[in-house]
Amino acid sequence: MREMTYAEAIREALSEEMRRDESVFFIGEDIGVYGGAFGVSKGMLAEFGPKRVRDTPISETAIVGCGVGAAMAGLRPVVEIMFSDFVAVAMDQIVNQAAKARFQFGGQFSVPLVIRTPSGSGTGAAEQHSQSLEAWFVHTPGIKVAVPSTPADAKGLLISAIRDPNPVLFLEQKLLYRTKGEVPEGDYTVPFGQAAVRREGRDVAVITYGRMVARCLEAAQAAAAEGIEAEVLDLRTLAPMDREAIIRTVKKCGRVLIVHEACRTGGVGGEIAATIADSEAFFWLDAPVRRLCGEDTPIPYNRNLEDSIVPRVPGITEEILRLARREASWPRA
Amino acid sequence: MREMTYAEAIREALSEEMRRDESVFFIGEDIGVYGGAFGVSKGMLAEFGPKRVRDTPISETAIVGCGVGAAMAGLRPVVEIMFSDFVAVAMDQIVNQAAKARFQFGGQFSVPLVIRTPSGSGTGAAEQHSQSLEAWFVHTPGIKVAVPSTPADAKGLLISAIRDPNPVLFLEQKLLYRTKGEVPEGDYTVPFGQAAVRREGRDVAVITYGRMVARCLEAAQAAAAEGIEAEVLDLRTLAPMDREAIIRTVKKCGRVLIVHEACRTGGVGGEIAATIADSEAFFWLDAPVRRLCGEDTPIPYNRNLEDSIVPRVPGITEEILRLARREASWPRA
Amino acid sequence: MGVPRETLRELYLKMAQTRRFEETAARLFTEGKVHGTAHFCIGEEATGVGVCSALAPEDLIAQTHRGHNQAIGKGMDIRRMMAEFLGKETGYCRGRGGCMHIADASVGSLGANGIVGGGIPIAVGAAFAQNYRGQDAITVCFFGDGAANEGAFHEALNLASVWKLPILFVCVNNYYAMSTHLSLHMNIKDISVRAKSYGIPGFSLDGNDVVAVYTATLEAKKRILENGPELMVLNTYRIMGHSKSDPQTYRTRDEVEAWKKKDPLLLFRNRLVEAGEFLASDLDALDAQAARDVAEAVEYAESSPEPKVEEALQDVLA
Amino acid sequence: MGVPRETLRELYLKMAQTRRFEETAARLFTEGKVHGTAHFCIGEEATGVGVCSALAPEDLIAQTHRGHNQAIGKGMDIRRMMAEFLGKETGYCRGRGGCMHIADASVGSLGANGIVGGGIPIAVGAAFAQNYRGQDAITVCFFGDGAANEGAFHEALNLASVWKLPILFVCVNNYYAMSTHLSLHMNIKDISVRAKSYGIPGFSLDGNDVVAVYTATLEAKKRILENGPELMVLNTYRIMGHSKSDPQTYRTRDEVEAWKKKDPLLLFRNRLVEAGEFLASDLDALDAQAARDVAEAVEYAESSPEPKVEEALQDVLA
Ligand SMILES: Cc1ncc(C[n+]2csc(CCOP(=O)(O)OP(=O)(O)O)c2C)c(N)n1
Ligand SMILES: Cc1ncc(C[n+]2csc(CCOP(=O)(O)OP(=O)(O)O)c2C)c(N)n1
Ligand SMILES: [Mg+2]
Ligand SMILES: [Mg+2]
Repeated sequence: MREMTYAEAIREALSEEMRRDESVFFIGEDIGVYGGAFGVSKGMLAEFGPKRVRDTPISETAIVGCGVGAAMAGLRPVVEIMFSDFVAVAMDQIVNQAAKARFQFGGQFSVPLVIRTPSGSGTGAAEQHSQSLEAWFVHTPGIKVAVPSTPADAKGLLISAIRDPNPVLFLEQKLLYRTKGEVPEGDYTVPFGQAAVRREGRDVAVITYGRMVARCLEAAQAAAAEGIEAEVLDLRTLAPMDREAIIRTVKKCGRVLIVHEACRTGGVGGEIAATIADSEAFFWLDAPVRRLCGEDTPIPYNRNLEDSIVPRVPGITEEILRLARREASWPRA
Repeated sequence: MREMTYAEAIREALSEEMRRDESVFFIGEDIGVYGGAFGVSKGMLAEFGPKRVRDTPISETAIVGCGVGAAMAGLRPVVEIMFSDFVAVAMDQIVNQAAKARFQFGGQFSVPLVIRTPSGSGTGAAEQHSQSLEAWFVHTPGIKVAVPSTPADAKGLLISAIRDPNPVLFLEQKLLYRTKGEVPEGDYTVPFGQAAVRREGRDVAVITYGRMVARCLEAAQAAAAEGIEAEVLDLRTLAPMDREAIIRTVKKCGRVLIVHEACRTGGVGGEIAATIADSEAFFWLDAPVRRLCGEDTPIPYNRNLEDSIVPRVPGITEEILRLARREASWPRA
Repeated sequence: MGVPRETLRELYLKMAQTRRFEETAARLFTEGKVHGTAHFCIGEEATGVGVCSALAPEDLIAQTHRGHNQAIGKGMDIRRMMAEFLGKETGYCRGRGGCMHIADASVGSLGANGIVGGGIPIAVGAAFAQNYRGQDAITVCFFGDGAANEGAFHEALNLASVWKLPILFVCVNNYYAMSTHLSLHMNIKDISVRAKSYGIPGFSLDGNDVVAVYTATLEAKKRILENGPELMVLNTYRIMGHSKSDPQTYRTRDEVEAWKKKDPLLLFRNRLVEAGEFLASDLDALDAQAARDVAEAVEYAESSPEPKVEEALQDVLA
Repeated sequence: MGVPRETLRELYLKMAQTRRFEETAARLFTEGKVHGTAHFCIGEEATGVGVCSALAPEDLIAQTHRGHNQAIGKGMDIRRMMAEFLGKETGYCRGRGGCMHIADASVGSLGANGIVGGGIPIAVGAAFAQNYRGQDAITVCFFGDGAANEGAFHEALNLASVWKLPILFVCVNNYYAMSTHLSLHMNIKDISVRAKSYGIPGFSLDGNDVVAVYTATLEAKKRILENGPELMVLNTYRIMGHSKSDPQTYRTRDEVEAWKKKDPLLLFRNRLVEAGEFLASDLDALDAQAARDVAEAVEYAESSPEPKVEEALQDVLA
């Protein structure tokens, strides 16, 4: 199969959908000639013209709102928010408008809107350009959330998102844009709400998503060298969340490590842990449910500091091994 | 001791602090002559004058931003957001500015800002005026979150909040405004991060906060009639969260029910469950960790629908009893 | 008056219906039949009715929380409005939204919004869609004087101006944002000057003159289809409190009384009679019809079923 | 030029320092010594330097992401700026913020903001504090042409106008928001007309003329302390790319070359020499001093310690 980057896969998905469906259009800041801050839409203006690929003023509320209104009026907008941190500027349009419109109008409208936005730390862009904010939206009924971890998923999930009649927050992983992977040609979808077992194992279930998937796989590899077989589950979408897959892997392994980049407290890891702790899987647990997450801090600029606050391969490996060896020491608080 | 309402207690706290400290001022929409949408600030304009109690235009971003800037410049602003749903309109100022300023400027500034806002459903105000959004901010390092459940706590926590050098989101419980309770006179504080055991018990630990505390106490009462003694823990502040108290009550009771009004998925209940499941308390658990929360839906207008989606006393009682009697059936997902 | 007699009749009837609808709704409140809140536009009927009556079915509107006149103006069904007000399954939002969120896709209403200013960017999106499809239609976006201070207003007008979208921004200036007088929330007197920030036409007119409003909208629509957005400010007054629980301590009785003399329905009636377009008895008949329509709506609403609790979680997602 | 010789000297030196600072920073990037991004104001030095040099120590400023000129103008220490750029513990933000977030409480800088427009309401709050305390001081709020389309801009200017706060809003119009030309993000040519929406004075001037900027600020400050906010638009041009990774496909080389002829540093130099205020050799000496200052700053920064990883979680809360 062809190899392409995560960014290229996104561009391909969006372009294919725009070719297929005249009602799909794309707006955002500097997505035209500039091709987007991360180059995702390079060349799209040339292909689709300024009617369908349109630069906006710096007005995130209006950008998302324009998407909501166009969606309610029957189009299929894809809007880009340049960094996911800026969803805060458009928060009302996302949570009070897009996510509520269908319900509050008694089902009269649907809002087939996709908000694409790069998420995560690791680029030295500091506090206001590095957050992982998925938890806010997982807690918002009426909007779906996707966090693709591979180029193939990026394409398949984006196609699903565009065809979905609901608003979707599509959190692209900044640091994955240039990673390569095999991507099927043409029209295929990756369904929402279906996690993927990225590595089979039996000793420890590692539940993760987004850019942490690769780190968890690496850690699982390292643990395997020590005779411990970790299973790595990639959730792929967080809303809906594949709770069955979570329960399945926990029942299989009996020990579980949850890993995400977003800061720990109030993060999606809590939802995963609660899902486990309030399910039949609870009875299969051989050990407490561990979370290894970003620290509860804004993201600093300095590279060493920045690196230090997000889970890394050695730390993940260590947690896997400690869980497997029943060595974990459980903090009081 | 004197009895007063929750709203009066808040007004007293704010007024006393304004009398004590000239650097405290209060701005928001219709807080002056009108006295605030819920009457909390009635009479304050007359006492403090328009310099210190100031009506604003409908501009939530500017209101919070004005608070951030004034706090950075050394004042102690208290700002009111008329309904907590509107924090979405000011989200950038809250999470990207107020919560980040100290860290991103290397500790040069502090941001002693209090954002007071009424939260919760039950008034027939529907989707955009009824949300419980605390989880977003519990997941935001750099801001504290208080959810007082009694008039005495409302006063003591608000005084703490105003004196705190950090931004505080003070989530008032709309439906508690008119409830009465004993409130100490004068100057006292309720510290952040200290949960309160509202009822001692040994069979089931009920962990909750805000307006659900009263419902949990009622349910505990009902359970007691059946011979089951539930302990009810009121977290009082969610950031910081009193994890020690959580672990303590779980170790004591072995069974745990988490109750909140906010919708379940991604809610603070997940953080509580994860705290338990990843602590020594795990080893004391006799049963899975149950959550009884608001349903994952926007809040509907119709009274019956609205009532039906938030935990109620009979449902809480039933959960306590089922937990105590090991009757709980654990859903697959 | 330069407007066909049939149109004058329609304008009068819709205004009378709006008035009667709200008076009745207010009574239902007092009778404790309503859980929730409502915002009445009594005194402002000429704005929504005048504007919306000038529109075609394919034109869209984004309403405000104070929008019964807008809804009736655009042709919404009073029965389903009343049913929504009472939270019934037959209501426009199946009882989920209440009157702060009535919408009717079938007549081109994108719905009322509970977030002040929240509907303005959405209206821009709807106008984008009309433009994108090459439709010969416009979107009308209503909002209040208070809403014109939200960031959403600014971003939306700017975006519409850059893209020359077919949208008429209608600011219903009733001089108050809740309790806050215009002079305390803006440092300008004429809101229409804000159009200059976007290089688009802006104008103010008497929002209590339904014929002027109707005519101005017709003309604006023509220009907008050619040249892009405009901002129309309709100066009017809210006679009732802001919402059901408003002590109205922020304004004088005299001020309210003075505006009551400019009651748009009364002014219109007098003018129609004076101009010889209608007999007073013709208008009485229209008033009676409005009363019948609303009474029927109440009956419909009251006899309609409550939403089923088992269906509470429907429509969160499509 | 109507400005004391010592002030002219200061203006020139600060502009030269800014220029040298950024040229050096750009080189450090190329050498791979910097992780992150930076936004350079080469070509715009006269704006921040001209404005801030007219301020008193107790005046406050809110900076933009493109604000080295603002920082140096207000008297920040180049060594600590460079240290921050390199992410060192001795930097203004202890390496936590980077150059997008430099701040210096000691000279009255409330910091640069990574959220376009995010600093505008904060500046209003600072001006509120000055006013509240009865201080004889103003706040200057910098933002770009692109930022003037954010809702925060609108809300902040409106609030400041209603409360007559002592604030000077300075729009640094370099005609681009990243790759998007003014004509694609606004439907107006002169941004200062936006002042009319708030009933405050608005005016535009040549942002490449440091003396004009300096003088205009001095005068504005006097008026502002009397009458409240003003909007000053400084028209200028960004010579470098938007940030370190800008292919600059959105503008022509000719356009850039034309603006290079209006280089504010060069213009100022020529004018100073022509007016006989300084000899070219005097200015050469100032250039050399700027170069020395920056070289010293680099040395300081490079020899400064990295932040300690064990201290990564400090300062999240006070
Ligand atoms: C974002 C937001 N802020 C505040 C409110 C509360 N609120 C509802 S209506 C209103 C006044 C609106 O004034 P205006 O726009 O002039 O409309 P009017 O009520 O006068 O028709 C306020 C403050 C809200 N619903 N949404
Ligand atoms: C809210 C927000 N939206 C978008 C960005 C990305 N961004 C950073 S600078 C910039 C351009 C800003 O343009 P302008 O205000 O004119 O300032 P300039 O860069 O020209 O100095 C953009 C789009 C951001 N940082 N914050
Ligand atoms: Mg109004
Ligand atoms: Mg610019």
